[in-house]
Amino acid sequence: MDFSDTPEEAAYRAKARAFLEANAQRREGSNMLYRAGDADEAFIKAAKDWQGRKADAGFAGITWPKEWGGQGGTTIQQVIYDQEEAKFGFPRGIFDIGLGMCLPTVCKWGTQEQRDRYARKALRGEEIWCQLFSEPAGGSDLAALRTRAERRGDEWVVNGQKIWTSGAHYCDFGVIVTRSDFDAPKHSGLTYFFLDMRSPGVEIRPIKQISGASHFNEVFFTDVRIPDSQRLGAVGEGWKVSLTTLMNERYTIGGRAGVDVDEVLELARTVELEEGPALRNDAVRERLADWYVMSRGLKYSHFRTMTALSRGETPGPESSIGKLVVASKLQAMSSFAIDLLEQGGAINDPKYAPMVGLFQQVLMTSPSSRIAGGSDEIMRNIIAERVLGLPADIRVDKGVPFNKVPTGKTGD
Amino acid sequence: MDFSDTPEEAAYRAKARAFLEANAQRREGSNMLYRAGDADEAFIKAAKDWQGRKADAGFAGITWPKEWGGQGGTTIQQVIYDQEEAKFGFPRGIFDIGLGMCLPTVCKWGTQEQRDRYARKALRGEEIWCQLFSEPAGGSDLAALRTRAERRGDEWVVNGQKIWTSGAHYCDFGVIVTRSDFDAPKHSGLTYFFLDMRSPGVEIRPIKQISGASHFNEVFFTDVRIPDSQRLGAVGEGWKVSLTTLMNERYTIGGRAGVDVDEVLELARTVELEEGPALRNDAVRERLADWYVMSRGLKYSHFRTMTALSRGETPGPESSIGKLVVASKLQAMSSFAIDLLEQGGAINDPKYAPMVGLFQQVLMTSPSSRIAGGSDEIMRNIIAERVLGLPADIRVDKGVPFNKVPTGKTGD
Amino acid sequence: MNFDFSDDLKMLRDEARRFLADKCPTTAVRAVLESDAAYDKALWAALGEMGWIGAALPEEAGGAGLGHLGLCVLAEELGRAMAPVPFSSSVYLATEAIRLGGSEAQCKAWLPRLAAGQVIGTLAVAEGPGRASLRRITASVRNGQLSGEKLPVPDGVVADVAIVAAQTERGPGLFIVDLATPGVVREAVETIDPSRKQARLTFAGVACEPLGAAGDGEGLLRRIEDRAAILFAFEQVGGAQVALEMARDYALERYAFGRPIGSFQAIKHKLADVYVAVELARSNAYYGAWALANDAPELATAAAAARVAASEAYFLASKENIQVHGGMGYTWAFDCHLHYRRSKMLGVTLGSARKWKDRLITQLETSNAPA
Amino acid sequence: MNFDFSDDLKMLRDEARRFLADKCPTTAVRAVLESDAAYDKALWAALGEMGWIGAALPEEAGGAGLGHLGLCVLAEELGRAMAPVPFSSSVYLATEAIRLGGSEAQCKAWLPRLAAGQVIGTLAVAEGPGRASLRRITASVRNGQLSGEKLPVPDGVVADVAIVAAQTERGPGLFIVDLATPGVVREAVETIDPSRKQARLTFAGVACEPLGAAGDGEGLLRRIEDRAAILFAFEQVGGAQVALEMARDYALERYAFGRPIGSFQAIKHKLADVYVAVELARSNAYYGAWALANDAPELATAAAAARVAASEAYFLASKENIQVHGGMGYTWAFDCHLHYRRSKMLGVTLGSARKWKDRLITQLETSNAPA
Repeated sequence: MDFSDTPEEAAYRAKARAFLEANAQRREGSNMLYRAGDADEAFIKAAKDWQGRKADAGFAGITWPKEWGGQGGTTIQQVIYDQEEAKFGFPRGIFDIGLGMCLPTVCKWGTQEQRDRYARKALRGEEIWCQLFSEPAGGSDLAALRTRAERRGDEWVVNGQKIWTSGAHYCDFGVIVTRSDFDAPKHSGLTYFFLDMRSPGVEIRPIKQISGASHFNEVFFTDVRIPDSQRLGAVGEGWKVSLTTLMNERYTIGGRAGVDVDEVLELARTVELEEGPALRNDAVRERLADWYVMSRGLKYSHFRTMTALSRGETPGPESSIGKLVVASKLQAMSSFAIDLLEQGGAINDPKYAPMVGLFQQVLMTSPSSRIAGGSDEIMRNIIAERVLGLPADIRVDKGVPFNKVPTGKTGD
Repeated sequence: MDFSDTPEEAAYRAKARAFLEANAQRREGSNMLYRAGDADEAFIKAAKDWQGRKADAGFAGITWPKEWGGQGGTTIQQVIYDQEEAKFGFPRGIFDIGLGMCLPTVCKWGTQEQRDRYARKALRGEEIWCQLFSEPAGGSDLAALRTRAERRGDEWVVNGQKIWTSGAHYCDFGVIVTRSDFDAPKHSGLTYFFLDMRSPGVEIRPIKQISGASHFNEVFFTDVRIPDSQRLGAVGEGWKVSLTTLMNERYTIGGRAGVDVDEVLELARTVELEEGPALRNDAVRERLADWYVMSRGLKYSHFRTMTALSRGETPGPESSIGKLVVASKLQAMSSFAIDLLEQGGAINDPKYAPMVGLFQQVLMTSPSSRIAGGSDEIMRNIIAERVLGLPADIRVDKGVPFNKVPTGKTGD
Repeated sequence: MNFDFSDDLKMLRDEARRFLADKCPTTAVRAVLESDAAYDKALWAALGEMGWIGAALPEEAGGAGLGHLGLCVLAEELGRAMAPVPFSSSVYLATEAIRLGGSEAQCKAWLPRLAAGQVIGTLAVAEGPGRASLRRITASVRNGQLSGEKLPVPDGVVADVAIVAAQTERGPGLFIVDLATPGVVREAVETIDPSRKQARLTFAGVACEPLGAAGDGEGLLRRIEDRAAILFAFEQVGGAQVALEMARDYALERYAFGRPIGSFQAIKHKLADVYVAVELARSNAYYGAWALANDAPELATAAAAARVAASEAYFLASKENIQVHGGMGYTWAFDCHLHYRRSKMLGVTLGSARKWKDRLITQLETSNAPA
Repeated sequence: MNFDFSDDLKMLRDEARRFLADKCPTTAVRAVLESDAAYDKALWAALGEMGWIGAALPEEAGGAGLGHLGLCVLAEELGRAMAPVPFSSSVYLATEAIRLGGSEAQCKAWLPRLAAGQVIGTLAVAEGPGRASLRRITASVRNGQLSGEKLPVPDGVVADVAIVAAQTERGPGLFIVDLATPGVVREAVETIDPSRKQARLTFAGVACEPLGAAGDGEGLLRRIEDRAAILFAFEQVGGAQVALEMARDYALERYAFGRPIGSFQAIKHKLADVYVAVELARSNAYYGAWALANDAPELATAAAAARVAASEAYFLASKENIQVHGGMGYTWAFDCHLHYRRSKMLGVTLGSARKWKDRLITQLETSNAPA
């Protein structure tokens, strides 16, 4: 057992580090300010610029095949680069969905011309992509989509509504799953496309979250025309294509920063309770110990995953425990920290709240962590089914024509 | 709001108290020793004797109609009597199932002759009854019974196995649900009888529980003959009859005594941790507070139930929260108390274990509290469905002939 | 055994529920949440007209004579509606404080106006984040003049009078401060629940009068807090009940995989657990109501138990309500976050459940045997 | 990054699993549980023949030279099998204690015989229920003679040698006591897990030798406990994994309402939570193994984290295993209770999770920043 790189890994790390040192500045301090603003124009410009430099240096699309314009590298190389990049302060995140989910789908199911046209520009950050999957009536039932696609000659006409689309307002292209056959069972009547987000009939409205931020959008489609050449996969086989996209989903909880036991420990050192610093209180100590054990357990689990990757193995679905554990922990820690602050815990004002209101912010962002990218309940189902091999839930909609599946009010 | 009796209630309480004071001795101390032995012959004799005196004084069958030999009284009278009786040390418990569940079923579905023959003797404690419902393959799925009853003229021949029968070895009679039609759906093919427990072909084997005690039995039926005159309800309508029995189920958790926050508090006053008595430890205090709030919350919920009874109202299914809360609390408290005792917590020897090993005993009895009389999972279903009005689980066995319902290995 | 509210009080409950459904839909809560408005003035005036602000005060003090049981009933309804008014500050805290500790003159000066809602009161103890211990506060009164800082003060932006904790030469004490007095500076502070505004108050040599006997500040504050804890608990139970009902209704109406999500055990069992927590909190609150109405020796224990159960039940119910609503639950447009914000705010306003647990055990230690 | 056991050690694991499946089925555990037998002598002898009792010792000390990583692998397998042998007492505690604190002569005198399983060792610190603090123990050594009482002593009925904590004029210390010496009285005590017997030992002026430097008793005991905590954690993780697998298998095989009970979300999600706990415990144990094998500065922190996670995961897994088994789960005939007993016994044997949580935070305080 050791935590060292193999010689090849060490060489790659050195290369990445050299590039980063030459092109960027190290981040100061360990706590990023949580109050991340929405991506504004300057942020997007900086991000695009940096992505271009990464691509030029061969650090974009590290794991992509060469024929997509990638580097043909390994997952562990990607991990090493990410580890090193995390030490620097970059405008990040806006390419993750496009490069992580959309383009791999376009490349896998599209033509070589489409790869050439779209993948390289996306890799260089010149075009940004979003995914249009979720719908208001869908939720955990991902395939229950009602956005209608009707064929008209060489085009498709799309009507309906998507939701939870990150960054729709600054994206150039999107991938979309539609229902082309309402008489087929749920998973069978779907067709998958990509489209220009500036197509006529596309309307984007930001969704205000309870934290006050608007990271997501609703996207409305009214007679939007998509050329059949932008269809990916066969008509009616959109679900199969979607799986390519979803398989690549790598949801990052609560943005780039959050809180962990270390921040609560820091608070407990400074907050005074009746009998002195909170850290002297046995109940506080027990709770901190619980979170430490979870936090480091996840960290060491991650080491185990990295070990598998380093050996060229594919980590199993057991890596899904992270999201389940972290999301509830975020909420519990923020609530606990606020309680430690007693009446003053309600203060959200960065002028007066300890750690510039970090815990109050996380109180309001953590509920989405427990839902987005697979709710706690879905994550438990995934663990039970894919890791433990327990049976799937009873499916009353199996084989039923989609327009005959009960929907209650929500489907109206 | 007050906790006083109405004048009628006060009068009844005085009457009960007078009878008890004249006939029995008050119990000393608040903690009964948990290590209750199994009911032996002397215990049964004493219990029968006391039941006879109760009946003579009009305190048996308080709520039963007069035509069953009861007192035609109210539930609140029963509660008042029980409250008073609990202050005395009696040999109790062996009539609960008979008088609470079996005889009400016999009386409701049987003839007047049967009521006269059986109810009065049971009320006086001369005959003891048990119920034969559960089967090894049944569990939470109560109606999934496989004990077969076949009609032969005026008799039925019963073959199969029952389980979890309390006190089968000292009981005179039992009520039994059997399957008389394996081609009908699960709830439709059942038929209900009562029988003499000394009938040929009845074999009783005690089940050893993990606590080491044997409060329950397996009962095997080999060609046991039951006269058709002992059938209760129509052939195939045994489930309907069973509901009478189950409606009256009043499961008492963990026997007559257990532990509550008071015992843990007592322990915490005396056990020394590193820094002094455990009661000075903040983490211990928080846990005690949690249990106090639960314990008293249940107590006050019970007051609300009593208030409804006192007004002649029927308390709703919300009273089912008690079992769910108490069972897990028993297990958590025992585990917590053992942890407080550190390495010595493993000691079960009453000579060395604090409170004569109470917590170690409860560690081993509490798992059954979370299962018997409705598992935690079933109790949550009951609350969700009957109190909150949420839908029942999807039923794949609905309307399916019983012998076509999948059973896995367990049904073999 | 009569452990329930009287039929009269049940009628009051029905009346208050209808009244608040009409006057205080969640749009009214949002109107305060999403603006700089300190509270809903129309609702406050209407509550005053109903006589509910002075519900518990005797008629001679300008009250409605409904007693503390009546006030408990109203608190639950105000909690259900998340009423964006300074009711808890002015009634449970300021009014009850003056009633408990005030001289005849002080009572006469303040209670009728408080009862009518003409003046708004509050309690100012905390001096920033962290546990407020009377022994550690630094605001002080010298020669009848108050100096120092209080943060946060619920409804401090609009309160007319505050009961302020401050050091004196004879130990910590409570003081009545007319906030119109020169030397008082108010600053609104942002909190997690802007539907109930809070403030930072600074005092620079502000005239004030002592409340209660000198040297009894700690005891008086403790009695004020104990009594208020029960009223807060009813507000919290009311809110928790609504959050549970919202989740239940949504679970019935929302379908996934061809069936209501409320038919999945994950949702059923979650809501069963919430139900249990709310019921236990309700029963503890009822016992608190009994103790409050009867000024029973069990009051302090009952208050702590009611407060702990209610704080935890409301936070649980409000966070799981969001969870049951899924993605919609964390949109601003849905009302789930109103309860989530309110539950956490109420959960710390009179001190956290953590603090009250310690207080509960201290009571049990003192009484030497749990009630 | 190579955070896993080597291929050689994985082969050792497979070998041990096969060996124990053969030599130590649950019937062997029951044979000790249901009798007065102190341990499974045949199994102990077989373990000695395999060289596993001395696995971690270097070959010159009579060991197999597999190192502490090898011992971690074996511990997990012994935990899976609930092996009813004095392995933890003799190897993790006594052997490691002598190795850590013993003089050359002491090592030479005891280690080869311990490694071969010819003598059984144990550690005797506790003096009855409650927290064992070296400062508060009353057993004492005067003029090289030990007097006092130890309760409970794991494997104390059969141990040949004990490391005993006792007061001296220079503070608490540890002593090596040959239990065949006159003046030692043993009494078996009933525990919640009779498959691993414990005893009360009394000493009346028994000759003994000091272990380690005088005055360093606390430090030495702490180092012994930290190292043993990691080995215990592997046993616990092994047991927890089996309890989870038992529950999973039963949930697949047992039908209710026409479907496997494992298709109900109540069971699925329960087992998912158990899985998460076991995985986190396993990862913490792995980190402990690394720290143990490298004698890393993070050892104390890693040991506490591993111990806390493993104690809680095993108890959770074993109690929910009973729950998934329903009524059958609480019958003596099913094996569920073997794990339930073992988990709670192991969970207190080296001190409760509660104690180790405090120790963990003390470490973090000392290091001034969490690792």
